Amino acid sequence: MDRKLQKLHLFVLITLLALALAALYIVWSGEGSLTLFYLMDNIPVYFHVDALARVFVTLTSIIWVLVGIYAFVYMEHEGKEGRFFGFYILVYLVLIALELAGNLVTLYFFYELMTLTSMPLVLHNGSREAIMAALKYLFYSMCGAYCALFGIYFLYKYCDTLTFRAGGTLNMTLVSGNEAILLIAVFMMLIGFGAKAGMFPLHSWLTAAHPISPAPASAVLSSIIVKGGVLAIIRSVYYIVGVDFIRGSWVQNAWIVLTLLTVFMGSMLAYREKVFKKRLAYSTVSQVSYILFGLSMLTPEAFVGSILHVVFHACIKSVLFLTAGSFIFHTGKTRVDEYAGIGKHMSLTLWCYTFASLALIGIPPMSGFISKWYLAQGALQSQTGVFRFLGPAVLLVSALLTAGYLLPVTMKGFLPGKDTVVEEKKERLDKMNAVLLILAAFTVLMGVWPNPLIKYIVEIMGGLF
Amino acid sequence: MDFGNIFVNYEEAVSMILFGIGFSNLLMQKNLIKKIVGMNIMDTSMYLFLALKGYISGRKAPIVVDGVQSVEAYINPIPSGLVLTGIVVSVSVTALMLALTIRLYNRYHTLDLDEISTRLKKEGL
Amino acid sequence: MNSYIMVIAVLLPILGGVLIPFLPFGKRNIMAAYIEIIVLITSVLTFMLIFNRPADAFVLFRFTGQLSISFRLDATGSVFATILAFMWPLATLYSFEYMKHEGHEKIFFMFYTITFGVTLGIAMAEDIVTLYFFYEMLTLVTVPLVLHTLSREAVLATRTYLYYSIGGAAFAFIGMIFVLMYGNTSNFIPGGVMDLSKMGGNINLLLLVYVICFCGFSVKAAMCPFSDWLPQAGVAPTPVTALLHAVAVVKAGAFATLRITYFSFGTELLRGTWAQYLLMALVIFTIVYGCSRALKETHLKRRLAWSTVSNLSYILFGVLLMSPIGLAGALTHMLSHALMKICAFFCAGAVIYKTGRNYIHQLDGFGKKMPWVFGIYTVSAMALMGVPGLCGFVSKWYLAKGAVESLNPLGYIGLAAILVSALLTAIYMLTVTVRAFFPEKGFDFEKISDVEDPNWVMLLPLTIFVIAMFIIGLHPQIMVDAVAGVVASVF
Amino acid sequence: MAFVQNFPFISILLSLFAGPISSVLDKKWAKRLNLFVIVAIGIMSTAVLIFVLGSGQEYVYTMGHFPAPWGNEIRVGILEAAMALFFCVVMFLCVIGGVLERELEIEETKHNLYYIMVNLLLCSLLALIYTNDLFTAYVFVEINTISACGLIMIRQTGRTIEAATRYMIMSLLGSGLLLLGICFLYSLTGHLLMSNIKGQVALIQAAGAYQVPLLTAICLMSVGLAIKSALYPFHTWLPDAYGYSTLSSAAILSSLVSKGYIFLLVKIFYRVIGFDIIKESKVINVLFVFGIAGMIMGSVSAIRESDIQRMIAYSSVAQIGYIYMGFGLGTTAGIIASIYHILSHAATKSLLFIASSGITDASGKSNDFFDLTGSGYRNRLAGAAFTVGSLSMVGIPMFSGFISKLLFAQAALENRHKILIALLALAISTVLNTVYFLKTVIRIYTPEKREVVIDKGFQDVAIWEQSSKSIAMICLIALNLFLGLCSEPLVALIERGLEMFA
Repeated sequence: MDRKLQKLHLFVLITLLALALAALYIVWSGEGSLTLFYLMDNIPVYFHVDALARVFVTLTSIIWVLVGIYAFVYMEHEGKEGRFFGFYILVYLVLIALELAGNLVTLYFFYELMTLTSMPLVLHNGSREAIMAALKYLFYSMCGAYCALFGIYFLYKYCDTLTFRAGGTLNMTLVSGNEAILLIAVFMMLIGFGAKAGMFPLHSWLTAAHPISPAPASAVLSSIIVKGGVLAIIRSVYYIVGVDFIRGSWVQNAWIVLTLLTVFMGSMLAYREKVFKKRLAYSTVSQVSYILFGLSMLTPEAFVGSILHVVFHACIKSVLFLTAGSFIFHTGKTRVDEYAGIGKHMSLTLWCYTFASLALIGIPPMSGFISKWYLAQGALQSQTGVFRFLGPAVLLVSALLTAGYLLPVTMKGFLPGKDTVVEEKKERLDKMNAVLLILAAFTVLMGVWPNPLIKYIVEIMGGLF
Repeated sequence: MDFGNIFVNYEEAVSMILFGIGFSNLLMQKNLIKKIVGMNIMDTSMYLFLALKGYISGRKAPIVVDGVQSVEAYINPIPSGLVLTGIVVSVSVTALMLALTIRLYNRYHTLDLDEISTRLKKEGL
Repeated sequence: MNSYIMVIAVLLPILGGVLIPFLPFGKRNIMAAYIEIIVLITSVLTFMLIFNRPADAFVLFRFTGQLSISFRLDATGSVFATILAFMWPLATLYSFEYMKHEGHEKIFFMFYTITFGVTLGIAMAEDIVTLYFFYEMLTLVTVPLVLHTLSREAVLATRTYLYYSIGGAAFAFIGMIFVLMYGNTSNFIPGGVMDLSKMGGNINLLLLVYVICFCGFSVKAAMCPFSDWLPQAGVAPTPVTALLHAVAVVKAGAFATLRITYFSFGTELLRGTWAQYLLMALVIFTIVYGCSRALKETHLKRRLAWSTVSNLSYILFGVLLMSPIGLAGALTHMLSHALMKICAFFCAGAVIYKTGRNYIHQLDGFGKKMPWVFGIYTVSAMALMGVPGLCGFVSKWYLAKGAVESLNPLGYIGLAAILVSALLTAIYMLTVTVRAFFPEKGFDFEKISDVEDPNWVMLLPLTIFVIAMFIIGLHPQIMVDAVAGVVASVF
Repeated sequence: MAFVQNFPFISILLSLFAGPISSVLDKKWAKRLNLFVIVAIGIMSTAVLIFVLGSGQEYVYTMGHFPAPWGNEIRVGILEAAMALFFCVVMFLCVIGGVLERELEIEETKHNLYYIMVNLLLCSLLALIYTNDLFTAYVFVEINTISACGLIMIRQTGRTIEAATRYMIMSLLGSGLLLLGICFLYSLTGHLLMSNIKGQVALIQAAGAYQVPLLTAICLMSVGLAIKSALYPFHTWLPDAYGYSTLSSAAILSSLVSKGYIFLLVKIFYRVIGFDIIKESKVINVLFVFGIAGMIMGSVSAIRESDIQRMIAYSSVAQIGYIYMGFGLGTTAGIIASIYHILSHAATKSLLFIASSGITDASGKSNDFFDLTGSGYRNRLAGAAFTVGSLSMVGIPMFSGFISKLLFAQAALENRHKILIALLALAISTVLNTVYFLKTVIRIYTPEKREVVIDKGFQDVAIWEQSSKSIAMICLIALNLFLGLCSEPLVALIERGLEMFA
């Protein structure tokens, strides 16, 4: 660790902490709003703090700082730290702006910037397939962005204003004549924003881009940046279009089918995948579609379930990817079957991994169980015909599959067969597994005391239904 | 279409037939001399037609023999005058065509126009 | 401001240009100074004209009773004139540096400056005859520019360019005749001059003539069946491809179509007819076709030329919407596309000038060695894609607004086509940036050690264009108000 | 009877007698006489034009002592005087333009024969313009044919003689049909003077009798004159005749000879039979179709040519197609456009021929396309002249071609059924013209490599070296620009002339 690198780490740490604190202060100091400049004749770049933004900003800041600390150690392994941390901070700023966006065009603006700034994170190690994965990531997200833009153009005409307002701003008189084209526009928006959230039609970039990027980047990508897409869907469905416009329409049914398809397909593919980080990427695809499924139910409980799952999945997935990172950092091995007996000399990391995977599967004391409980409740109460039962059934089956692809690592890690040779060097407590410990602690604590969070989310739902 | 009056003014019919023969010869014949003959047939048939226009049956040719009788004695002289000019024109044109034919013959020893043009293309002169 | 200034603005560059080969210039930069001064004076005159427009027209020359070369600068003409007056001095400055390597500069600059006068003539044309006259002159004057390198492909490219342009003008001639014979006046009057009673109310014939005339003029705007000449014209030196084939010549074609649609045939006559739908279908096909061909091109300038083909059809799409918002979209896209595309072409020109490399697969790692040029290239790529905060987004916004408001399914398909082409633009523009800035792992930079940024003469125009892009992107109010004023004057 | 009125008769006689006289003179004097005759006739025609414009209506000049139905007469109006003047100007420029070629290509002894032919040609053209009697018209048509054949043959190479023979054969067919038509008319109406025939034809038409013979007479005469003026299907003789003959005869033939016959056809339409009868007789639709075909096919075959002079010859076929398409439109505007096109084509075609000879001089006398590369730089004036000619042919504004294209288009608008076909044919033929004319312009301005020029021995030709040709080119360019820029008075002149014509 030469002098220059230490100075860089110090500088990055300070800026990260300063930015995170500033963001938290802005968000928790009451309802503020700010207009930067006028992008169009009556559309400003406008930021507004509301309850939903508070949840997302806090979640992003916490995870971003922790993964940043983890990255100080890990990036020795990758090299070119200056470029990595530069873009790392840049993406953080864009994300905060995205979460605070007050109207749909500002959201779209930062949604595109997020893709452009996070792309260098993906192609960090400069190998051939890293560049191809980055390009794929770029063009899938661009395609998603333009589908969303198609929707935005229509909403601009048929809504009173594009500023978010709980319960939607559709101007019914304008809409009365041409519902058909508006439904198509909304569906295109779902597909567009869904692309970033890894929903079915435009999901294949996720399984290509996440494994290639360095572990901290893929952790952040899977936990926070993917949630950018989810936030965009929440904003446009619940705050612009309004729930009752698409309730019961073909758009809702198609949305449900897509989410369930992704959930099932994600876990199936994860189950068969051998490379550890790719498996985790598939699991992200299926878990985020849990959230989208909850949102597509358009019922209060399901909404609570999805927001809960947003928070829990963010912590869990960052733990999982960071453990993968430490495995690669210490042993250099990437495939799941090579981790036999890793528990002997990296027991602390593997314990955190185990807790996180139990939470993800949804075992009662852990946080995952609560969000899945609310999702199932919401699905059962929604009047969506056959999906009332099909939804929860698919969720259960995929929970089993999640167990199927996460737990073998723990079992083989702690109880290897007789003849596996095991390294003797014991793992010391350093920055990496300290971060892991904190995050794993979060997943467990939130599972045990979820009530303050649930009460807060119910408060968010104020005007939505 | 009554064909009756073809038999009435059969002279015009004959001149038209002659015109057809001359015209098609001038057009279709390969040999230059035959073309010139065809042209002459065509011109003479025209002059026959013209002369007929002036002819009034039962009257004499407009040649003053013993003093000028009344106007009714003679046929209409104008078409005959035209025929004369026509003949002058035909003669000069025939002379020119024959001169051309002689030059071509001296140069190419053939009277077939298409033969000459293919030979010219080969020479590329 | 009296109206004869217009004639000076048009004739000064033409005469100035014609004199260049005959004036005895000692050194090269005296000639450069002379040319730059002439172009600057013309631009200043044009800006003075734009800001306080002379009300009356100025008849320069009268052929016959109806036919006359006369100038009158109205609101729409001033939009086109602003593009020209703003870009020409910078492009000339750029070409002084670029033309050092190419031969016989005097002939080049002669025709380059004459083209400025001719395009101004098109902008200020008062009636369809003057427009047609300068439209033909534009073809003749730009032929020597395309023919500049006199290589084999240059001759073939010029031949195709000539056949397409003169052919197009021949078909546009039919439209002009109809306007002359069946219009109340040959001048450009907002709302159209055609009166149906004169031609016995045969509306279908009029629509057919409008389609023929539109296709004739849009040959220069590279609409689909006639767009092959534009990529081939890429063989010309970059200042020509940048200024003419991305800004002046092709915009003249789009401007001419705009003139005949809104000012000669009149939108009331054409809105909702089969002519509008047929042309819209053609334009939509060109939007997608242009981008897909650009994707396949590996030659940098030809790729940008194909992207011009597709972007021009954005403008034609705006024109064909025949609504105030559509016209606003067309004009804003004309302005912003001019900025974006000339910037991209100049970056390509800088690369070719410094390294002589034309193909994209040779550009690995250039981002590190030519940061300034490729930085600007990326910004213009972003603008072309329509990233908010840059001028591309503003014009796409208005085009989309017009398309959505048009309430006809073809408008929606057009909007979808525009977004698909935006995606394809992202792909074919950003692949160059990724290849330049993020070369593969084991890339050694010694191979391209000779590569470095060009000097200030080339970079100054580039920076000015980028700043202009940001200004319009971040603060579009100036452009939006100007265009709103124009649209108000038309409808 | 002001003295000016018998200038037309004097000019015909002058050019007629100049012919035989120049046969006895030697080369230099024959040339001087010829030029003097052309200039004198030009001046006389201007005097007549001014007189007629002043008096405002045409006059009839009877020859011989017999009154109207028997004696012969000339009728002089604005149109005739203007055409006579224009033909003299163009002939003068063509003759002085081709002086150099004649020195090289014609033997010593044959020079004065050449001038005989030129004088006789001028005389027959003037007669065709002025005459008011059909049979005199036929006689002068024959004289015109024979002298034109002489002009072609003067160069004495195998090709020109073969071309002359073909030309003779086709023209004889044409004049045969013309004579037949005239005899039919004579048998129907009993008169040969045009105005009397018109009266009789009007009576016949009113009575509704003899419809079939009248129709056949009209068809025979139009087809006969179409064959002689090389309308599309009967144009096979034209490329050889114009392509290989010496320069000035090619220029005269293409601009003046075929135009004389067309003018006679216009006279027959207007003064002999009456334009409205012609319109009903549907002959003009046939001419329209042949005209359109000529416009397209003429240019198509010109594109395939690789010899520059034959290419220009083929483009004359296309331009003759334009004129007949103008007749076919069946409106007076169409006739005005055709007459204007006669003037503009005469000016442009002679310019193109002379310019192309200038270019071939700078390319070692070879007409082949590939040797002409870069010849625009070697002979600057010829290059510029050729470009002006091509731009005018393509119809670029500021040149005469544009005005005639404009007049044709405006005329097409008045005829409801033929609007689209005519306009599309105009547009397509402009494109085809662009293809082969501007391809040549680009070729003459792409510089040839140094060593090719040296080993082929091309040498530059300066403007003052060929003074007479340069003067001719400059005057023709000026004429072309004059026709292009101030066409308003000319069109008005033609319009007034046509009203008086009937």
